[in-house]
Amino acid sequence: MTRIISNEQIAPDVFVMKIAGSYKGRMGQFYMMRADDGYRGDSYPLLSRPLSIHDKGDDFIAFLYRVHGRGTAILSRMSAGQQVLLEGPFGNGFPVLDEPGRIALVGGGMGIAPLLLAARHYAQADIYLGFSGEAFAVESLRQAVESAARVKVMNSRHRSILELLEPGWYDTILACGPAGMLKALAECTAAANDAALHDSEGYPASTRLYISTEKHMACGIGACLTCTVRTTSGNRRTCVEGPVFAAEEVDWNDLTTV
Amino acid sequence: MTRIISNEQIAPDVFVMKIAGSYKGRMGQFYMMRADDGYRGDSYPLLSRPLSIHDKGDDFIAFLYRVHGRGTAILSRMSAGQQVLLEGPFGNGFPVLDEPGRIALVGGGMGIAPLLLAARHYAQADIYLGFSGEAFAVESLRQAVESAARVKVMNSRHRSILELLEPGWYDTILACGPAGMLKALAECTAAANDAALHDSEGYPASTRLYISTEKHMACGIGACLTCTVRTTSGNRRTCVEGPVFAAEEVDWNDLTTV
Amino acid sequence: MTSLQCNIGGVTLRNPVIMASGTYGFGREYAAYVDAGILGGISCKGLTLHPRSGNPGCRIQETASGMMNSVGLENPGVAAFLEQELPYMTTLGTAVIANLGGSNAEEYIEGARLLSVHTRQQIEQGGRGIDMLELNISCPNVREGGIQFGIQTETARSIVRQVRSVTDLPLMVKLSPGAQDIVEMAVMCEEEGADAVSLVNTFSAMKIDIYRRRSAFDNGYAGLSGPAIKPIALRMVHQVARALSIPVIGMGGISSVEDIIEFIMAGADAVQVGTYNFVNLRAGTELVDGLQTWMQQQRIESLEEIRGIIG
Amino acid sequence: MTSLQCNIGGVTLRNPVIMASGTYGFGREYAAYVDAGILGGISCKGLTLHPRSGNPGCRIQETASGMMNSVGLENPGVAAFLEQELPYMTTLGTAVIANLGGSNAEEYIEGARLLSVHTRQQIEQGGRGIDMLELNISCPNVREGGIQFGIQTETARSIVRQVRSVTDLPLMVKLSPGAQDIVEMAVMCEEEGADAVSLVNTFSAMKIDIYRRRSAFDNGYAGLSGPAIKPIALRMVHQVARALSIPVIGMGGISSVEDIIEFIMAGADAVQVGTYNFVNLRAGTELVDGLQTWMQQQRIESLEEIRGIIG
Ligand SMILES: Cc1cc2nc3c(=O)[nH]c(=O)nc-3n(C[C@H](O)[C@H](O)[C@H](O)COP(=O)(O)OP(=O)(O)OC[C@H]3O[C@@H](n4cnc5c(N)ncnc54)[C@H](O)[C@@H]3O)c2cc1C
Ligand SMILES: Cc1cc2nc3c(=O)[nH]c(=O)nc-3n(C[C@H](O)[C@H](O)[C@H](O)COP(=O)(O)OP(=O)(O)OC[C@H]3O[C@@H](n4cnc5c(N)ncnc54)[C@H](O)[C@@H]3O)c2cc1C
Ligand SMILES: Cc1cc2nc3c(=O)[nH]c(=O)nc-3n(C[C@H](O)[C@H](O)[C@H](O)COP(=O)(O)O)c2cc1C
Ligand SMILES: Cc1cc2nc3c(=O)[nH]c(=O)nc-3n(C[C@H](O)[C@H](O)[C@H](O)COP(=O)(O)O)c2cc1C
Ligand code: FES
Ligand code: FES
Repeated sequence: MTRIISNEQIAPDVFVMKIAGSYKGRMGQFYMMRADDGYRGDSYPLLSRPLSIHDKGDDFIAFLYRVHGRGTAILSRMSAGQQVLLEGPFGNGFPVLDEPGRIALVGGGMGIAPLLLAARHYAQADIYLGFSGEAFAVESLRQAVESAARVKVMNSRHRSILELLEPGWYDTILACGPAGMLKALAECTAAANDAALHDSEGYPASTRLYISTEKHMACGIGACLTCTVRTTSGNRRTCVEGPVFAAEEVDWNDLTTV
Repeated sequence: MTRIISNEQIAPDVFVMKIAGSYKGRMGQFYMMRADDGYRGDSYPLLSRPLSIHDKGDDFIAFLYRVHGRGTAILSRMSAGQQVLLEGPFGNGFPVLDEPGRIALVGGGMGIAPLLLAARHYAQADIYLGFSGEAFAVESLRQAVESAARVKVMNSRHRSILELLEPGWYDTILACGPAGMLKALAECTAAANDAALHDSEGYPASTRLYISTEKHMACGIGACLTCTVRTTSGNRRTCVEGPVFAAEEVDWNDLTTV
Repeated sequence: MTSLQCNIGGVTLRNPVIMASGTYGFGREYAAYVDAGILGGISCKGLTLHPRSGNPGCRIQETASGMMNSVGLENPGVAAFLEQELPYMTTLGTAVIANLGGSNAEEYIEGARLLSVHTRQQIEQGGRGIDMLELNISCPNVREGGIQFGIQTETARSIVRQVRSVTDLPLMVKLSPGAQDIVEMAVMCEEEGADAVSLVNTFSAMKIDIYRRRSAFDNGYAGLSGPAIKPIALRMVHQVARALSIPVIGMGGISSVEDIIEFIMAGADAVQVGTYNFVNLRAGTELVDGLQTWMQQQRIESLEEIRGIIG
Repeated sequence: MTSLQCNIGGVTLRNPVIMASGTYGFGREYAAYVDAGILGGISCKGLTLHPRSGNPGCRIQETASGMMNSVGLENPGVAAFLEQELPYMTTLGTAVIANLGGSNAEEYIEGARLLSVHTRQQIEQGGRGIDMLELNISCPNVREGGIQFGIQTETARSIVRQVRSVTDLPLMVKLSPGAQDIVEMAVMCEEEGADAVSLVNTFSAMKIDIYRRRSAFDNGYAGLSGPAIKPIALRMVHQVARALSIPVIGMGGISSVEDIIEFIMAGADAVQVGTYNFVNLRAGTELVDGLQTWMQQQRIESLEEIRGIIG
């Protein structure tokens, strides 16, 4: 059921793991995964790691991940035929909007992972991808949207993808990436919403920004309350009510502790 | 340095792992081994496992092991090219006797592991091998001694290899196997030494029995004192002064706790 | 016929496998993975009289064979529990244990009183309330007033005594491994009329983020649980079980049937499973089925045959 | 220039990495793996006045990220140590710490006296004796007389006081994590004139062989060490370091440079490494070199810059 088909390195420290089987899940949802060595409880890691669904077909599911610490390092050393433990899909995922209007998908670094499914769903979207090092996984996104020209990529240690993006131009923005980037994006978007801009011709009445957030997790199903984030409507569990939140809801101080 | 060349299953739960490199060690000595996943301290297992040297050449060393618990199960799943951590050789090994006289090597089950090197050294030895299930690794022992006929094998759940062996006939016996078998052998040998037998024609004046013992270990080098066995001359460390002891020295009550 | 039944303070449990407080929510989230009806019981997320939003910042870190949490008793409060969660829990077909925390004596007493009154009313109306109260005198993540009730026997005594006086629910007191003398603490609970004790709660522990030069948790210390603590928890359960005549519910790192058997042989009447639920969402099913199978294989007909056999 | 030097009770250590008692023998066995001259110090196998043959039966079991031992203070006794082991140890070029246990007050006092007298004589003759005394009031594997000195502050006080009065060696007291109040215990040591405290010793723990239906150890309980206990040990070191003005030597599960830094940031002046020596026979070299490298990478010139920076 959870046999690895392939586990390829596509950039320094970045891997795509493909797993055989028919799996559920929408854009922005995630699975909890770890290597399965047949023992539980006192092997490392104890807890599974949350990974967004990157790609999905009738007979496979794929995860795009960066080697961050030991858990992901162990995953990166696995090879075809070995087993992983996989539970999911979990979380709310990106919103399915009937009328998204003009829409942008914004990804920073590994934040690209959940955007492939989002690009398939919102094929009319403009896509902005920022990398501090080598770019990766861009080609499949180009193929997912109506026109490859809609995909803008910046890879630079010193500049930000946000330089290319005018948030106020869009009705809807879906974003995933480092907390710092998300926060900057939220500030620009809020500024645009405040400004008279939206009365200008061609601009939408307001911009709605949805961000996919990260919090350390234990259960993944909403039981342990270790993944909560403070929002304007109280604590919300990243694994159930998240990981996607409307940007104006979240308390950024509580997010950036990840 | 510690790359696995091969790791083959040769009987139910029994494996031979061959490791590349030129290694030191004599018959009856052992190495401490565990899988090397690049992390130490909080992966399972924490401690290396003692394994006797089974075979050795200019460019390899081999271990014959049974899957006993989790540590050995992890070893059994490893494959060519992977790395193990290996420290050794440790322990005293079987005695190198100038005049062993008539000599027998006795192995019970996994106790066969250290006997291959012993058979090469004492090529004139008679060899007695007992298995409660399927026999294994017998062929290489046959090749090691002067005449394959000298190797007697019994595989039976109900009978013991000791039935085929008359301890008093030998000047020297080297044995390795389950504590119960070793104890029974020690009793027969002691009885033979007590009996008038040794005055009979053709029989040696006395029989010396050396046994290879097992104790749980931590350091393998004599520092932790977790592997001591009570002997007639006080506590002895199985990893340094052992694992081979003269049978009459050891306190059997302290041994059978393994 | 193998029987796994056990009796804690007058409540008969189907089997000794109880899901530990704080790791099983109010039973809803695991519904897709485990049929709660097979469980011995569920101890709900720790309640306090008033709602609490818990601790800010990072709430979890993995450690060597363990995890640290600093949830800080986030919960909707006793009233919301009774209204929104308990009705669901009583449908699950398993013993419902209300875990109650507090930051001062009044909170404990009023919380216990509300839970008891509600249950009495429900039963009078032919309904069901909670089956047992688990008094958590040991949460290491709540520090209001700087009091930690679970440390000193005499401080804890007054809480246990007062709670006992306001409830006739079966009362189980949950002990902290940080108690100065855990045996004395347990004996005190028996003296004060508790029906059972449960142990251990998490160990107060620390993790430092050396690059940010601060504790990994805003709160400083956090609670350690999981396989790492099992050997210590087992020793404590053994010590306490030998000193008490009321039932002892053991926990700390249980992750297998063999672990459960160890606790029972050490003298536990039942066990609780915490962290392992996160490791294996189907832990409940695996452990209950596995326990049944193990007993049959070992030809043990009742847990009484092995309970406390380690002298 | 990065300096790793530290000063404990008047003794200057090359660096804060000390090999923990009971895990490094008398320094002989690791000679093939680690040049002892690079170490901060070695605390020798726990000594008692009279030789001890230690506990029978199984002495070690592995646990989740830890190990339990029940060696039971096997050692040749103080006199044999002075004659056969110390002369070798003083040639190693590292600080020699004599770890002293005992099963009653007299044993401690007489042991301490012998060690002090010998050292004084050696120094008078231009030689070297031991550099420091580590008083182990906490060995969980010795139960003669049923006394465990490391539990209650006032019981321990009399031992510390009496030992202090018979020795002018730098005196470090090794604390048990089982102390009823480890901070109070540490403060007592400072009050009684100890030059340093070290903590923690192993945790009293249990493992049951469920098939043989007995404790895995003849002695019942045994001492837990290794990575599993690190988060608890670190918390205790942090608590103690904040309460004391004498140096604190931290230990418990240290297995990496990062672990050492955590203990130092928690307030430790030096650390001890125990179980990790078994995991990695070259632990000493790896950790000392690694610490040096880490400090350089982080541009930290002295441990003072980071010691105790976690408030
Ligand atoms: C909903 C969600 C979706 C994610 N999707 C992806 C993805 O598609 N691709 C990808 O590369 N990464 C993703 N991440 C981040 C990924 O989970 C972490 O990088 C990973 O858990 C690190 O584990 P580790 O053992 O390698 O690192 P370590 O730092 O050794 O992990 C130690 C602990 O910290 C936790 N942790 C550390 N960093 C994070 C983090 N950023 N988020 C959550 N937990 C963390 C781990 O889960 C573990 O419990 C996602 C995180 C969340 C919450
Ligand atoms: C000197 C010596 C030489 C050995 N040579 C061989 C050999 O050549 N082939 C072989 O198959 N086995 C050999 N053994 C036994 C082997 O070390 C154990 O089977 C192995 O350690 C079990 O580890 P595990 O993790 O699979 O089992 P587990 O039972 O899960 O191990 C748990 C702990 O118990 C210890 N342990 C369990 N059984 C033994 C045992 N019998 N001896 C020592 N420690 C034990 C382990 O080392 C570990 O610390 C030898 C033992 C010793 C002492
Ligand atoms: C995330 C988390 C939350 C917890 N919350 C509570 C709680 O609210 N009340 C309580 O009494 N114990 C709580 N505990 C402690 C557990 O119930 C249990 O005592 C402890 O985790 C040890 O068991 P384990 O090792 O099986 O997890 C919590 C534990 C965890 C891991
Ligand atoms: C096998 C073994 C023997 C020990 N013997 C002693 C001893 O004789 N005296 C002592 O003070 N501590 C002794 N200890 C405790 C260690 O010195 C140390 O305090 C403890 O193991 C925690 O550190 P660690 O987790 O790094 O091992 C022993 C520990 C082990 C594992
Ligand atoms: S991870 Fe457990 S509630 Fe979200
Ligand atoms: S294994 Fe440490 S002394 Fe033998």
